[in-house]
Amino acid sequence: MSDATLDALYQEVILDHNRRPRNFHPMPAASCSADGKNPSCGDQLTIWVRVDGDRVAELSFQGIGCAISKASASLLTEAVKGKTRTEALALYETMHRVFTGLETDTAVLKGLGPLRALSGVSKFPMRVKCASLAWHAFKAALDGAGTVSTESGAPTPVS
Amino acid sequence: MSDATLDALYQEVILDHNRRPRNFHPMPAASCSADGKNPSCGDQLTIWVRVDGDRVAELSFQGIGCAISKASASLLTEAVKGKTRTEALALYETMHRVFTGLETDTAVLKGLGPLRALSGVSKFPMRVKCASLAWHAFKAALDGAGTVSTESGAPTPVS
Amino acid sequence: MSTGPLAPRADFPLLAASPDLVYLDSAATTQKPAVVLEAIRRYYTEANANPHRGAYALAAAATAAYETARHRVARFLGVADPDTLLFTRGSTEAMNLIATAWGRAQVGPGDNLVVTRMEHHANFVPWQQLALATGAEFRIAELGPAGTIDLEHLASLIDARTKVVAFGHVSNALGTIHPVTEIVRIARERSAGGAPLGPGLPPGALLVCDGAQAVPHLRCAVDALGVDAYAFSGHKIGGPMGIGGLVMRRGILEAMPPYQFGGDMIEWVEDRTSTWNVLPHKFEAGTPNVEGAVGLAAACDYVERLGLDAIRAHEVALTAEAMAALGAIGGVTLFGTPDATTRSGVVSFAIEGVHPHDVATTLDVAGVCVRAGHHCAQPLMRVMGVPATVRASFWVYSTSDDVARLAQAVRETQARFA
Amino acid sequence: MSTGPLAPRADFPLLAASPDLVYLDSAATTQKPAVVLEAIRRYYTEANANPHRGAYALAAAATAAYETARHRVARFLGVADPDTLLFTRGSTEAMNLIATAWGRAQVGPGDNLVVTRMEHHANFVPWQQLALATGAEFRIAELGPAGTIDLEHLASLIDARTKVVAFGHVSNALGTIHPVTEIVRIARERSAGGAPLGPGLPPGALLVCDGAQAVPHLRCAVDALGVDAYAFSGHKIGGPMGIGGLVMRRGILEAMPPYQFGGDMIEWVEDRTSTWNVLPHKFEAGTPNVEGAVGLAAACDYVERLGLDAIRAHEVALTAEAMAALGAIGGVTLFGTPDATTRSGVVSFAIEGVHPHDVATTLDVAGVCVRAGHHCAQPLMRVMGVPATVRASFWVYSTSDDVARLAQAVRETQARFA
Ligand SMILES: Cc1ncc(COP(=O)(O)O)c(C=O)c1O
Ligand SMILES: Cc1ncc(COP(=O)(O)O)c(C=O)c1O
Repeated sequence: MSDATLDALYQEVILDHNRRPRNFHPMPAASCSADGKNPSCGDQLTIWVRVDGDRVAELSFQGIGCAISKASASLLTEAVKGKTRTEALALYETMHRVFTGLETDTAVLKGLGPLRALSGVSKFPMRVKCASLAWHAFKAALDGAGTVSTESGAPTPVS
Repeated sequence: MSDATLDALYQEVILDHNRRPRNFHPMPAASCSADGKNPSCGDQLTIWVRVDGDRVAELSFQGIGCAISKASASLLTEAVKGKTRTEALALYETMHRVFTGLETDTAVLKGLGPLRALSGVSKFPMRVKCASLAWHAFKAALDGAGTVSTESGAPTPVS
Repeated sequence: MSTGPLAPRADFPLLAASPDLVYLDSAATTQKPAVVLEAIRRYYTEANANPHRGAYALAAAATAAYETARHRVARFLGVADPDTLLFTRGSTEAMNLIATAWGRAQVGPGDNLVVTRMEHHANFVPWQQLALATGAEFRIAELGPAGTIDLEHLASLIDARTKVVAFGHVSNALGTIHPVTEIVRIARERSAGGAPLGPGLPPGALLVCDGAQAVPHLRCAVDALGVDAYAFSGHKIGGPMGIGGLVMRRGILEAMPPYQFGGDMIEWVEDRTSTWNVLPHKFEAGTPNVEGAVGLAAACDYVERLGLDAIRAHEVALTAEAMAALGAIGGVTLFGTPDATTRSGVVSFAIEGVHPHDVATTLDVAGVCVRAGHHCAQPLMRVMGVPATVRASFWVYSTSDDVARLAQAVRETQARFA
Repeated sequence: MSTGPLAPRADFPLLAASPDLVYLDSAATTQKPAVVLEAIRRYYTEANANPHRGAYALAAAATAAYETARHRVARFLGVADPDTLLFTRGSTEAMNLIATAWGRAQVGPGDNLVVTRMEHHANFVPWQQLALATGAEFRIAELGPAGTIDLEHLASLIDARTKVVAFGHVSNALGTIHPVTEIVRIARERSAGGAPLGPGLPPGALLVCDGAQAVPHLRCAVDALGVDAYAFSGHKIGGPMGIGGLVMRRGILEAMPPYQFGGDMIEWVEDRTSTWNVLPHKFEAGTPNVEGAVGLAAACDYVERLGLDAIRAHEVALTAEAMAALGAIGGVTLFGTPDATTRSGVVSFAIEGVHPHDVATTLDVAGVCVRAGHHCAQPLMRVMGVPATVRASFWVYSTSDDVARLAQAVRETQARFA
C-alpha cells in the first residue's frame, strides 16, 4: 500500500473536519436521535436530527472516535441538511456503496461534493465501519431505532 | 512390520491357549476375585484366586476378549499357581517389563517358560493393554481392589 | 468389475509415500490432499495475523482468509447464510455447544430428550448427561431390521415435552444412511404441541443432526434438510484436525446464550455485565483457528472438484464389491443393511472365532489398516450382542485393489487362527 | 545500542517473504517458524490417523505423536505430570473449561469470585458470567500505581467464601509482569478459611493464572508457581492456531466433572449413565487436534533452542529502546510501568490528538504492523480513561531497526495530523 492511498484516505477535507468537526453539539430541539457504537474500536457517537415535514432540517452530533468516523459524521451533518427523507435515505445507500468501493460511476461520485473525500476508505476494509458509523446512526435516528452497533449492520463480511 | 513379528505375537502357545483356555471357569471357593475391563476394546474378564496361607493355590478366569488377553489370562492361571504372594507380585512386575519390551535379560526371559510366548506383544504398543489386563486383575484381586480398568493402570503413555 | 481410485493416490502425500499401504479407516479420519497442506503453508506464509482485531493490512488479510473460508464451507454445505455456520473443533464440540448453551437454558424436569440406538457417543452422551443434569427423561429409539432405526418406535417416543431429537445422518458403525427427511417430518409432527423454537420458527423439539459421516460422502444440502442444527468434522473430509462446524438456525442462535466467553464474542464488557457480538462471532470466543478454516475450505474445493456425485458412485461401487467379496468368505458376518446403495462407504464385519482386535492386528501386518472396536457406539454394540466389530471404510483414494487386499488378508487371518 | 534479531528472519517464511515488513503485533499472534510448518507437513505425511482408536501401526504412530507432544510441552512448561496438561483450543477455552466444569459444580450464592482490573476478556468474562449464573459475587481488584495491581486491594477482596482468584501472569495490554508468587501467597492466606480444594490439596480459592502472555517470553515453571490452574495459547509462541492448553492439579481434575462429552473421554457408556476415562482423556472429548499438538511441540523445541534467558534479555533490550525512542517524541504518552525489566515485550502508547486507529492505519502504510484498540481489556481501558491505545509488541525476530521504523512512522503520523 502506498502513501498515495493514505493521502486519499486522509484528505485535507477529512483532516479539517476531524480537527474542527461541524455541528458538534447536542440538539435539545431534535425530533429524534440515535447512538452509534463501534465496540471493537471503542467509538461512540450520538446523532441528533430535526425533521421538518418531509425534510431533514438540521443535524448535529457528538462523541469520540477516529478521524474517519468524526469527519464522516461532520460531513454527514452538512450534506444531509435540507434533503427530503427519501433523498437522505438514497444518499445513505450511495455512501455504503462508496465506502465499500462498489460505487464506480464517476457522475455519481462527482455529485457527492465534499462527501467524495470519504471514498478513500474503500481501500481500507478494516476502516469501513468507522466511516459508516455515523450513517448507521443517522438512519437509526430516522427509523426511531435508538442505538445501532456497527458489528451488526456492517456492509462487509469483515465486521 | 513383517510376518515374523506377527508370528512372534501369535505363537502356537498363544493360539492354543486362545482356542482352549485353561482354568476357564468360575471358582466358588475363591478367596478373592477381581474384574478387569478394557473399555476401548470392550474386553472384560474376571479372575478368581484361592490363597492358601502365603501361597496362591489356585486360579481361574472367565470373560471375553481377544486372543492375546485370553491367552495371557490362561497362561497366568497356570504360571502363578503355587507361587508365594511375593513371587507372584515379582512376576507381575516382570511381565510388565516383558510386555513393554523393557525386559531384555535373556536369562530372565528364558526363566519365564511358556509365559515367554507373550513377549511378542512388545512390538504392538496398541495391544500391550490386552496382554496386561489379566495381570492387572490378578493384582487387584490380591489387593482386594475388586475392579480394574486398563485405561488407568496402563504402563505405557499410550493408553 | 474393477474400481480405480477416484482421486490419484499421488494427491495424498501419506499414501504416495507408502505405496503398499491399504488405508481403510477413512471413517475415523481421512488422509489429507497436498492442496490442503499447501493451503495451510500458504496461509502462514502470506496472511498470518490475529483476525478481527488489527487495523493493519496483514490482519485484514487474516480476517478475509477466515471469513472467506466460512463462506466457502457454507456454500459447500448448501448453507445460504454463512453467519449461521460456526466453526468448532469438530462434531463433538458442536453437539456440546448445543447441549451447554441451548440445553442448559431450555431443558428442565418433565422434558425429554430423544436419541437413537445407533448414535456415536458424541451425539449420545451429551444428551444423556444433559438429561441427568436437568432432570429430563432420556429416551432411546431402538433398531429396526438390518441396520435401520425403528421409525415407529422413534415416533412413539416423541411428544410435546420432547426438547431435543438427536440423530445421525449416516451411522459411523454400520454405514446406514438414515431417512433424514422422514425423521424430520415425524419429529415435527409428534412434537408440534411444544413451544415454538423461536420467533418465526417451528414449534416443538430441536432437531439435531450429526453429519460427521455424511459430509465427506453425500451432497448435504443442509438448509434443505429441514433440521435445526447440523454438525460436522473437517478431518473426515480431507481437512485438518481441530476444525469442524455447527450450522444452526439464525433465530435460535440469536436467542441462545453464548457458549464460551472471551475475546471477539463480546460487544461491551461492563464491570457487572456484558453484551454480545453478532453472529457468528458471538459463538466463537478467543483467537479462531484460521489455519483450520483455510485448510477445510481447501478440502471443500478439492472434494467439489472430484464431484460429490462421482464420490457417491465410487463409494457405492466399492461398498458393493467389499460386501460381495467378504460375504463370499465362509465364517464372515456382515453387519448393516444388505443394500450398498443405502449405505455410505463403510463395511462392518466379524470373523467367526477371531476377535476383532486380532483381526485388526493381523490385517495391519498385511498392510491393511482397519478399525476394530466399538466405534464410539457402545450402546449399539450392546444390543448387537458383540463387543466390537471390524470396520473397513472407503474414501476417494480407495480402489478395488484395496478391497481385494482386504479380502485376501481376511482369508489369511482365518488360516492363522484356524 | 543496537539489537539484532535473536532468531534469523529467514526462519520465518512470512517475514522472509516480506523483507520490509515490521511486524509488531506478536502479542496478538506470533509468526510461525518454518520448523513448525514442516512438523505439521511431516505429521500429515508420515503419521496421520485418528489416535487412541485404531489397533494398526499408523494409528499407533498418531497416538505416539500426540502423546509425545504432550510430554514435550509439559517438559517445556515445567510440568512433571504430563497427564495434568490438557490440550484446548487456547487460553480462552482453558478458562471456560474451568468455569464450566469446575465452576458450575463448586460455586453458589454467597460465594465470590475475584479477578483483576487488568485481565483480558478471556479471564474476566467467564468469571463475571459464572457469578451471574450462580448468584456469586464478582469482585474486581483495582489498579495500583503505573500499570500494577493494587495487592492490598486484592487482599481485601479475598475471604473464606472466595472460590476463584483469577489473574494474569503478564498483562497483554500493558506488558506488566505480575508478582505471581506474592499473589498466590496472599490468596492462599486470605482464603485459607475455605474448604480444601480436594483431598491433600490446599484449602480456599482456586488460583487461576492466565499465562497466555507469559509462556512466549518467560521461563514459566508452572508446577513451581503454586497456582492451581494455568492457561496458555500455542499461537502466541510460534505454534499453530487452534491449540493451547490448561495445566491443572491432578486431584482437582480427578474430582471435577467432565467438560465436554463424546468419544475418547468415556470409559463405559450405559443407556442411563456413563463413566469417564482417566486423565488427560477425560477432558479431551472427540478427535484431538494432533496436528496442533505436534506443531506446538515443534514450537517449544524452537523456542528452547533459542533459549528462554536469551529471549528475555532480547525483549528487555528492545522494550527499553522502544520506551526511550517513543518517550523522546513530544506528544507521545507511554502507558504502564516505566521499568523495562518488569515488563514483557509490550509497549502501549498514545499520540496526542491522533486516534489510535488512525495511528495504526498510518503506521500500516509505512509497513509497521501495530495493534490499536482495547486489547480485549475494556474494563482496563475504562479506568485508564482511554477508548483505546496503540500497542507495539516484540518477539524473537524483532530488532532495533523495527523500533527505529516505529519511531519514525510515529513522527510522520504526527506531521500528517498536525
Ligand atoms: C492475556 C491474554 N489472555 C488470554 C488471551 C486469549 O487467548 P486466545 O485468544 O488464544 O484464546 C490472550 C490473547 O488473545 C491474552 O493476551
Ligand atoms: C457419526 C459421528 N459423529 C461424531 C463424531 C465425532 O467427531 P469428532 O471426533 O471429529 O468430534 C464422529 C467421528 O468420530 C462420527 O463418526
